[in-house]
Amino acid sequence: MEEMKDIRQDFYVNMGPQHPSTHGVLRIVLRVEGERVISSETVLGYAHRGVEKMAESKTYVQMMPVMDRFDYVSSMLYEWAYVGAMERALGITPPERAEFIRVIMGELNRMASHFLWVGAFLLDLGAFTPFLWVFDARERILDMFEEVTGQRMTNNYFKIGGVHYDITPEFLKMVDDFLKMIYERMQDVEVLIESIIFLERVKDLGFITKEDVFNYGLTGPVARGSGVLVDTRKTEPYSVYEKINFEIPLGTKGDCYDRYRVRMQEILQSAKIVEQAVGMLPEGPYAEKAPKVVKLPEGEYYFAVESARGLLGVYLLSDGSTKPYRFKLRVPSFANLSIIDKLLPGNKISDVVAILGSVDIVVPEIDR
Amino acid sequence: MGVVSILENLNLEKVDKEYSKSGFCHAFLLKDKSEIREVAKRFKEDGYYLETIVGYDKGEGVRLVYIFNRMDKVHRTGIYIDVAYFEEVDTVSDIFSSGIWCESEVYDLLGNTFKGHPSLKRLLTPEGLQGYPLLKSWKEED
Amino acid sequence: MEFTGLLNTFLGKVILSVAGVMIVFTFNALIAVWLERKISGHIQLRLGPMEVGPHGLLQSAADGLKLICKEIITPQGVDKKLFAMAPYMVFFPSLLMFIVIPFSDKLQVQDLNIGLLYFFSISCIATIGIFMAGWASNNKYSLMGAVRSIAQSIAYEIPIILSILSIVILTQSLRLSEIVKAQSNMWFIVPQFVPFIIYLISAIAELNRTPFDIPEAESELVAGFHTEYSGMRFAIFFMAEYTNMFLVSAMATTLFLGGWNGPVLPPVVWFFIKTYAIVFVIIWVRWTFPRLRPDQLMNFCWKFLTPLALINLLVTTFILKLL
Amino acid sequence: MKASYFEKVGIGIKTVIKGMKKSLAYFFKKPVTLQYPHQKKVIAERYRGSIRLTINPETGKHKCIACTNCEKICPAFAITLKIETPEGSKKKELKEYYVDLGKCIYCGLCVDSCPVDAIEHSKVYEVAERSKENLILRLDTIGEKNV
Repeated sequence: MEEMKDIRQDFYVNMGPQHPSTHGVLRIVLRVEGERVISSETVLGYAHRGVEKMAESKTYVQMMPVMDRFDYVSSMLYEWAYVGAMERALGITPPERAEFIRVIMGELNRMASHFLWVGAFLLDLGAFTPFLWVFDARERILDMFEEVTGQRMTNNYFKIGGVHYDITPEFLKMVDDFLKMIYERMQDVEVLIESIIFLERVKDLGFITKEDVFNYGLTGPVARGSGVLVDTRKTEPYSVYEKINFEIPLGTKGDCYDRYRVRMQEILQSAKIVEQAVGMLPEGPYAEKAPKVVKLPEGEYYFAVESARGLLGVYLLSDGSTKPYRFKLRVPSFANLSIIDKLLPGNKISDVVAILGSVDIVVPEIDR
Repeated sequence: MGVVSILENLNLEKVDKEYSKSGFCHAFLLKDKSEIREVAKRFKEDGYYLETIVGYDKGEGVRLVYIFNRMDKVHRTGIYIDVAYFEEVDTVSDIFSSGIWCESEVYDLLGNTFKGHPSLKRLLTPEGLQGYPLLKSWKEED
Repeated sequence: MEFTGLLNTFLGKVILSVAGVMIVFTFNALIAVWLERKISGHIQLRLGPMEVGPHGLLQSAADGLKLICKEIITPQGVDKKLFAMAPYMVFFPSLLMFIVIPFSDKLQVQDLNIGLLYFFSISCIATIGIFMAGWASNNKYSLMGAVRSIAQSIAYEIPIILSILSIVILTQSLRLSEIVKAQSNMWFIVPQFVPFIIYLISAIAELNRTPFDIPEAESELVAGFHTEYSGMRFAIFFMAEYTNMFLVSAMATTLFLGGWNGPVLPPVVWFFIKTYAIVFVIIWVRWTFPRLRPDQLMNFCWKFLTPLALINLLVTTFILKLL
Repeated sequence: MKASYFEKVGIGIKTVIKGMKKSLAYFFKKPVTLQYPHQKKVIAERYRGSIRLTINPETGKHKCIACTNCEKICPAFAITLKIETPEGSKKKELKEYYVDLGKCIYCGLCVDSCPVDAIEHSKVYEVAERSKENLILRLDTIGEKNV
């Protein structure tokens, strides 16, 4: 069989950079034999905007809106990491109320990101309806964001020492209506999704072992799907996460189905967190007095946050001026995607779409 | 086990870091660059993972910060090595596979090559880009 | 057909039946597309087309007009003749299939004595057209789509034929009007429920509709065999799919739901009610399930549908022998 | 999926029927579509639309003191000001205030940085234009677009 292969000319299929299911401009060159993938090579850089070089010519305050534009689906978690790093440098701790507002906003953002993921994942497998049921729920979250932060997606809501505006009573009413509706909607979506066809397409596919998780530095639902308990809210508690009790859902086998299961349970966990946080919301100021001109003292600052895709770290090196000397992002999708070249060979082309979907990447976040 | 005990009898100089101030639990400056593979092996055995590699242009050379961390409890440790511009560094990609892309990115943006790297090529910048953007000496030829 | 004067001659009958088929065809092309968009809309918590005409009724007409005005692009590296002929190869068989459909006891173009065999043999030609489209487009995704559609159509011919064989055993004839007459007291869906389900599943597979739409799997093969088509050619593929959907459900009503038999309403109305009920089910299935992988699709056909159809055939003949 | 043949058939039939029932149930639910041109969404109070100069009730003119804070802080370089100092007084005065909506990212840093609250966000979100030039607005004369 070996010498036969050389005669036959290899058949390369280019998945991307313009392809309906690469969630952005990612290109995977698949060497294919019929439907079976022999080897794959991921090509990055189509959405590279050189933001780390740009950051060296922008002040800390001007970099704030850029933080929403990496992972536009969970933008406030990015703002949180950036603001956290600066607060650590300046030694400012936001008031209690601001911390709880941040937890509420962050968890709502995580839910919105998982909603988009579930919809897009099922869209890749060919089912259109779950996408719209789930987007209806996501639409309500975006309305809540517009109510409080002023923008639906690129919110620019966090600032050093707290948040720009306070929570309005209208927002609290919207949250209650949303929480009443969401548990029932998720059950309906689950019943619709988990048909025999879905289970056949997704179970026992794209196994990620525990050893792979450590070797490739995978974090977030991709790692938790394989049973490794890694969640920055628990391992490196920041803000007021210690005061809120929530569990971390874990998978067992680490196949696409477990990653799907983990994310669906995470949506419910985030809803519980929001419920508790709204209950515990204290009165008082929503922002600390922050300096008008931000100058970080010299030194290195690193702040890690649990974004919807995994551990997100902001590394700031400042030389005392108003502009960062070096700004680096430890991006979860960058590490999570690096395992794709190990997962794809041996599967069919339809599986490539399912595996890539289950790893849940956002390309502008990877290419920076 | 404590980080300090893993890394004993290695040519290291401890940099004092306070977690609540900088986010790093420990930080070490590795004087002998060739020991980076040994450091990576020890971290791997003890259950750490390579979080990321940060590289920046220090003015007279490039400093690479290897950040290792644990998954169960935060033990963020920064290992600094100072290299000259475009100098070759030993790769850790065969120990930590996440190093493959991290090192490719450092090569792409800073120019330092890595000995033993399986596929060292530009990762993020378009093909045919001359020069290495993150160096302070990089001029945009328009 | 008892029509007076000129119309009684053979030429008159031909013109009349062609006009009749054209009317049903255009009526269905508009209504089926509108129905699909409205039903999918409401299943997905949205309204579907509302702008053009009352409740979007003229939307499919507007789409047709748009597609006609669109420029027909013939990509450069394409096999010109095959590329141009493929849409018509897919479209014409579905027109030919109208001949044997018994809309009512009087309204049938030609009651062939081998009507059933004629219907299913003509329906296979469309697959050749799809392969021509995929092969001629000289594009990797189209080629994969074409190869997949061949494998799928050949596989799902077997269960569809076996499922209607049990009907033929019950009525001892291939003439469609006789099959409908045999169901006047009891519809065949009652004794033959399993073949009805098998027929419906295989029909959805023949139509290349979700969950069996691997030839034009949007998320994997961009648009499968009709990736390179645009303008009127794409419209022809589009119309062929909806005409086939109507024909397949018309055949389902004739074989299993007692064609035009019905208590009060005139037979033609009964026929259309039952047909569009089956069309509703086909559309409903599309917006509920994801897509099968090609090898799972084949396993499902060879390891589940075909054995089930064979067992059913055995049981039917056995019971018939006893009665 | 690792399950025996008959197990799969059992799961298959059960899940197919449940899935179909659920999608039929949603077929009869009330759709949530907002038909945009006819029904418009109620915009939130704090929505950051395109910026406009506020009018000082006493003087009836804009309050801008030409300190170019907003021009410096804008990350997208969308604001350009033309400032002159008339010979009489040494105080700088605003001649023209341009904002390029093609570049503006609606982040709101300019409104926060303005010491005298001379600019504010309007609720205009329909800023699509046919040509790029129309996107460049002169704020100090015509006020903002069409509110």
